[in-house]
Amino acid sequence: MKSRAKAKTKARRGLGRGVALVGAGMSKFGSFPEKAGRDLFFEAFQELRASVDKGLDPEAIEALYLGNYSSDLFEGQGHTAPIIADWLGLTPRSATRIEDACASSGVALRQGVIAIASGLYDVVLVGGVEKMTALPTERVTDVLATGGDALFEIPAGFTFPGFYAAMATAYIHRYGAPLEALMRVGIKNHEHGALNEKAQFNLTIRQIMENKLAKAKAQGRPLPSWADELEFLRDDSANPVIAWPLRLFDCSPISDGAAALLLVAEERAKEFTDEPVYIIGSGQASDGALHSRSELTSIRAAKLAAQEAYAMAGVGPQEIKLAEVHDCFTIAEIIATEDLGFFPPGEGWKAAMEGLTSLRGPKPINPSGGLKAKGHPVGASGAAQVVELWKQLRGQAGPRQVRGEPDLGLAHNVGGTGQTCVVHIFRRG
Amino acid sequence: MKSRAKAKTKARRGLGRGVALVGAGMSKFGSFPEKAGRDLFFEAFQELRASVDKGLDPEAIEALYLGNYSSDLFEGQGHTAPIIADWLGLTPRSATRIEDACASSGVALRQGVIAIASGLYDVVLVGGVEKMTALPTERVTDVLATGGDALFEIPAGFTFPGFYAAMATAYIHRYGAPLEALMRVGIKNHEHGALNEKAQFNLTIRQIMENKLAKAKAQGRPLPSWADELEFLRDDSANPVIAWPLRLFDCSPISDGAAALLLVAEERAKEFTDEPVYIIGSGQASDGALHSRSELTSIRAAKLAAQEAYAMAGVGPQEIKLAEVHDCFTIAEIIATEDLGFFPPGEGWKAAMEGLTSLRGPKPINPSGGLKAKGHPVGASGAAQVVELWKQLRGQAGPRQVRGEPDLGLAHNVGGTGQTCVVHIFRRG
Amino acid sequence: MATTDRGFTTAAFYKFLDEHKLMGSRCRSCGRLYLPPRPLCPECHSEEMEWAEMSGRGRLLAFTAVYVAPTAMLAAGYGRENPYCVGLVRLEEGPAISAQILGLDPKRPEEIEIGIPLRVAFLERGEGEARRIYLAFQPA
Amino acid sequence: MATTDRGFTTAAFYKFLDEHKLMGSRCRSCGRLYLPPRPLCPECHSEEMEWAEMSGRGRLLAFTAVYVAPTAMLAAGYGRENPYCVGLVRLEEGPAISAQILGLDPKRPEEIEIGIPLRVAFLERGEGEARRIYLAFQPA
Ligand SMILES: [Zn+2]
Ligand SMILES: [Zn+2]
Repeated sequence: MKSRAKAKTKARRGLGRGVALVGAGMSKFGSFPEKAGRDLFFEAFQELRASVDKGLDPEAIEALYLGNYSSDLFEGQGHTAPIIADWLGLTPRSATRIEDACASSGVALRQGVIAIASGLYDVVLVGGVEKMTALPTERVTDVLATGGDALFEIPAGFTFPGFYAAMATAYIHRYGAPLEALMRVGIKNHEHGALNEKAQFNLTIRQIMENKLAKAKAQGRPLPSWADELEFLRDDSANPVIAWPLRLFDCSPISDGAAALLLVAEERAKEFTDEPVYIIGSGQASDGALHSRSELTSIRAAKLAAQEAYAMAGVGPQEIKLAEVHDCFTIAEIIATEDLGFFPPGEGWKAAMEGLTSLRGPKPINPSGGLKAKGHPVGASGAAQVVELWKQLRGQAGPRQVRGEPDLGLAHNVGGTGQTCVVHIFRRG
Repeated sequence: MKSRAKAKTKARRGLGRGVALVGAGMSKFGSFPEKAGRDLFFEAFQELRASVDKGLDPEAIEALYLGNYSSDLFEGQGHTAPIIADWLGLTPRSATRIEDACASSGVALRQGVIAIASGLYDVVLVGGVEKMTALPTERVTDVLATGGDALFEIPAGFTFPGFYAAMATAYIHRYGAPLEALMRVGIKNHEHGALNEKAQFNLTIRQIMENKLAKAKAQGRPLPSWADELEFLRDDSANPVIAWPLRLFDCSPISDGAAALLLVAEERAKEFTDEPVYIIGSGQASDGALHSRSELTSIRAAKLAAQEAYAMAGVGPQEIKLAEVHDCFTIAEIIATEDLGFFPPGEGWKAAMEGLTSLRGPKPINPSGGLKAKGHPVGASGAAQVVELWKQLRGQAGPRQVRGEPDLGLAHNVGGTGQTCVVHIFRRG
Repeated sequence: MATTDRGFTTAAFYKFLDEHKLMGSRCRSCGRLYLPPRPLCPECHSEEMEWAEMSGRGRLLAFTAVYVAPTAMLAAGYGRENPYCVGLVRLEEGPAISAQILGLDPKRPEEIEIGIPLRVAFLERGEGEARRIYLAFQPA
Repeated sequence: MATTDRGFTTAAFYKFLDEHKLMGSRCRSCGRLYLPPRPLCPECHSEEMEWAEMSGRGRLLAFTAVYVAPTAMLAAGYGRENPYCVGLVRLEEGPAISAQILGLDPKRPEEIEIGIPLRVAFLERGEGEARRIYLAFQPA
C-alpha cells in the first residue's frame, strides 16, 4: 500500500541537532491516598535534581512537556501542565500537556527532543504523571477503556484488559503458545521488580504466594496447596480472571506515580554531567481501532515507530543491550519483543519460556520490573522507562544492573491497543 | 525577580527554519447533536483541503498535532489524536494530542511549528476540536472549571465565568471602567459574527433583540420595551447574570466545532500555493492560579508570550494590522488588547467604547466575531483564530475583510485564566 | 430521510442500527468497503462514499470473556458472577468490527473457537432515554 | 503526627483546615511565605520549607457573585435563586488565596466593596463521607 511505504521513507529524516539526557528521577509507584498528581511529580523532580551530577539550577529549565492521560477523569483536574509547572516554581516557562493514552510521556519525551532540535530551547524538562487510585476500580476500568474508541469499541463491552485478552486469543490461536508463556512474563517481571525499591510490587510472585500462605496459617484458615508459582497463577481464587485468558497477574496494576527527565542540547550536556546519555533515535506512529487492523498478533504502530527509531539511530535490534517495553499485560511484552525485532514473529513466547529476556539472559527486557511489577501510572510510564535506562546505561542500577556495561538501550511505549506507539533509543555517552 | 528576567532573555532565541501556512479550514460552529468530535474535524479538514490552492494529496501529511481540551469529560473519549488521524485516513502518521485548556490548539500550532523547524517533518496538519453540547449546562460548567485549580480554586466555588468576573471587578475597581465597556465588546463582536457564516451567532445583538420582540408580538405576550441594545443587555431577564458583573452576553457560548491548519517548511510552500502566509513569531508562557498573581488586571503569561512572539518576528504591536484575541468573556478582550500592547494599561476599555477595535476602526480586533459570536469549542478556538487570519491576510474574508490589504496579523489564545498563553504572528507571503 | 442521504457520521450508523440494519460505507472511487462506515477513504482519500448494507454474516477473529466489567456493563447486569463475551468479527464482505458476542459460554472460554461462523444480532440495552440498540453477533 | 512533620502536600493543607487552621509554608532559605503551602520555593528553589499558621485576616482583592453554579454548589443548595460570593483574599501576611466569601449579599453585588477587611471562616459543606471543611472568609 503506497501510503505505508511513503510514511516509512519520510521517517528516515533526522533531527536538527543532538539531544542528551542529563538527569532523571521518579516517585515511588504505588497507592498514595495523601498525594495528588502535583505531589507525585514533585517527588520525581526531587530525585531528578539530585541525579544531575553537576547540579541543576531550575532557572535553567526553559520548558515543560508533561505526559498525562486523564487527570480530567482521575482527579477532576484539566490544564495539568501549568499546574505542575507552578508547583515546581517553573512559571512563566511554557508548559504543555501531551496526551496519547499510556504513551503520553513517551510522546512528551519526543516533543522535548523535537523542541531542542528545533533550536528554540536548550534545556527542557519532560515527564509524566498519573494519579489513578482515588477512583474505585470500576471507574478506573471505565477511564482506561476511553483509550479505545468510545463510539465503536466501548459500546461492544470492551475493557482495556479485554482488548489485550482478545489479542492474546489471536496470538495463542495462531502460534499455539501455552498460557504458561504469559505467566513466565509475569514471574520474570516480578523477579526484576523485587530488586527495584521504587516498584509498586517489590516482591516476587513466589514471595506473594508465600505471604498468602503465611497469612492463612496465622489466621488458622485452611491452607491452599500451591506446588509452585505456576499452580498459584492457575488458581481462580488466588489469581482471578480479569478478561479471559488474562488474570490478575497478567495485568499491570492501578498506580499513582510520576517520572521526570532533563533533556539538553548535545553541545551543552557537559555543563550538567560528564556521563550523559544520548537520545539517538526516536519514532512514533499511529493506528486505528483494533478491529480495523489486518493483523492482531503484532502492533503495526510499534513496528513502524521502531523502524523510524532504528533508522535514525543507525542501529538494529541485535545491537540493543536491554529494553524497557510496554508490558501493560503479559501478552503485550511477548508481542513487543517481536515487533521490536528481538525475536521473529511467533517466537516471542518461546523466548519468554526459555528465560532469554530475564535480567541475566541474553536480551534483558524490563529490568525495572516493567509496568507489571513497577506499576503503571499510565501517563508516567513512558518517562519511567527512561529513568531505568538512564540508570542502567550509567551503571547505577544496583542489584538489577544488567551486566557487561550496556551501551545501547531502547524504550517502547504503547498507547491504548497500539493506536499510538513511540520508541526511543539511547546510547551511553 | 530574576527568574522572570531570565525567561525573557531566553525567549529571544529563534527557530531552525521557517514555517508557512498553506491551507486552513473550519467546521461550522454551533450545536450539532448528530456530530461527534471526529465528524466535526472531518468537516474542518474538508474545507482545509479545498483551501490549498495547488491541491493537497493527504499522503503528503507527515504528522498531526491536535488541540483538544477534554474529549475525556465531554465525549468519554480519551486518546483522541489517533482517533481523528484514523478518521481522516492519516494513520500510521504520528498523532499527538496537546492539551492546555482553551489554548490547546494555539499550543498545538506551536508544536507543529517547532516540529517543522526541527527538521523532522516538512508537512504537518495542526488543528483543534471540541464537542461540548452533549452535556447539560451544569456539567459543562464543571468541566470548564477543571481548567482552574481543582484543589485550591474549584473548592472555593469558582466557575470559569466566575474567574473572569473577579478579574472584571478588579479591573473596574482599578480603572473606573463602566459596565457599558464590556457590553460594547459584545455588541461589536456580534456585529462581526453577523458577517461570518461559520459563526454560531450569525446575528447582531440588535437582531437578536428584534427577533425576541417579534416573537413576543407573534405570541401575544406583553412586549419588553428596550430602547436599544444597551437597555436590552441591562435587562436581567433578557441578559441574565452568570457571574456578576458578567451576564449571558458577556460570555462565549457552549459550542461544537473544529478547525484545521496545514503547515509546511518554508522552502516547500510554493508546492502548495503561490500565496502562503508565514508564521514569523511564536510565544508561549505559563502562570499559576489567579490568586497567586501580583496583578489581576492583566495576564502575565499573555504579556510574556507576546514579547517572545514580537521579538521572534521582529515587529511591534503598532505594526499589527488586525488580531484575533481570546475573548472568552468581554473583559478578556479588553485586557488582551492591553497585554498585547495595542493600548496602554487601563486604556483598553476606552478603546472598546470608542470603536477603535471594530472592523472599520484603526485596530480591528476579532473580525471573525471572536469567541463571543463565532463560538468557543475550547480546543478548536486557537486554530480557528488562525483560519480567520489566513482568510484576512489573503484578502478572502468577504464582507468582513479588513481594509487596506493587511500584511501582519496576530493570534492570542489563552488557556484558563491565563495559566497558559500562546501568541503567534503571521505575515502575508 | 432516505437511507442514502444520511451523512457518514457515527450517529447515522447508530440510527441504522436502531432500524436493525448493519451499514458500512463504500468508496465510489476505489470500491473499498468500510465498517464502521467512514466519510473518507483512507486508501484513495476520496470523500465520495455511499452506504452499503452488510450481510451480517462473519467469523470470530478474536475474543475475550470479561469478568471485571465497566460501569455500563455492570448496570446491564454483567460482572464477575455473570461475565460476557466480546470479540472482533470479520464480515464476509471483508471489514471487521467489535461487538458483544451472544450465545457463547463466557464461563467456559477455553471451549470457544476462533473462526466460528457468526451472524449479526441487534441487542437492546439500557432503560428509557438511554435505551439503545447495540451491535452484537451470535453463532450462525 | 506533629504539625511540623506533615509533608507539604495539598492533603496536609486540608487536614489542617479540618482542625480550623489556615496553614501556609515558609521558605527556610529566603523567608518567603506561601499560601496555598508549597513544597518548593519558586523564588529561590529551596525545598526546605516549614509550616506557618496564618492570622486569617485579610482584604478582598476581587470577587464575583455566582448565579450559574457547578454541580457541587448546586448540591449545596446554591444556584440562580440562591447565588453565592467567591473571591480572592490577600492575607495581611502577603499571600492571596481563593475562597467563598460569606456575609455579603450576592443579590446586591454592586454594593460589595473591594478592599474590605475579612477574617477566615471554616465552612462545612457536604454530607457523610463527603463532609469536609472548606476555606471561607467573612467581613471582619
Ligand atoms: Zn477509495
Ligand atoms: Zn525561598
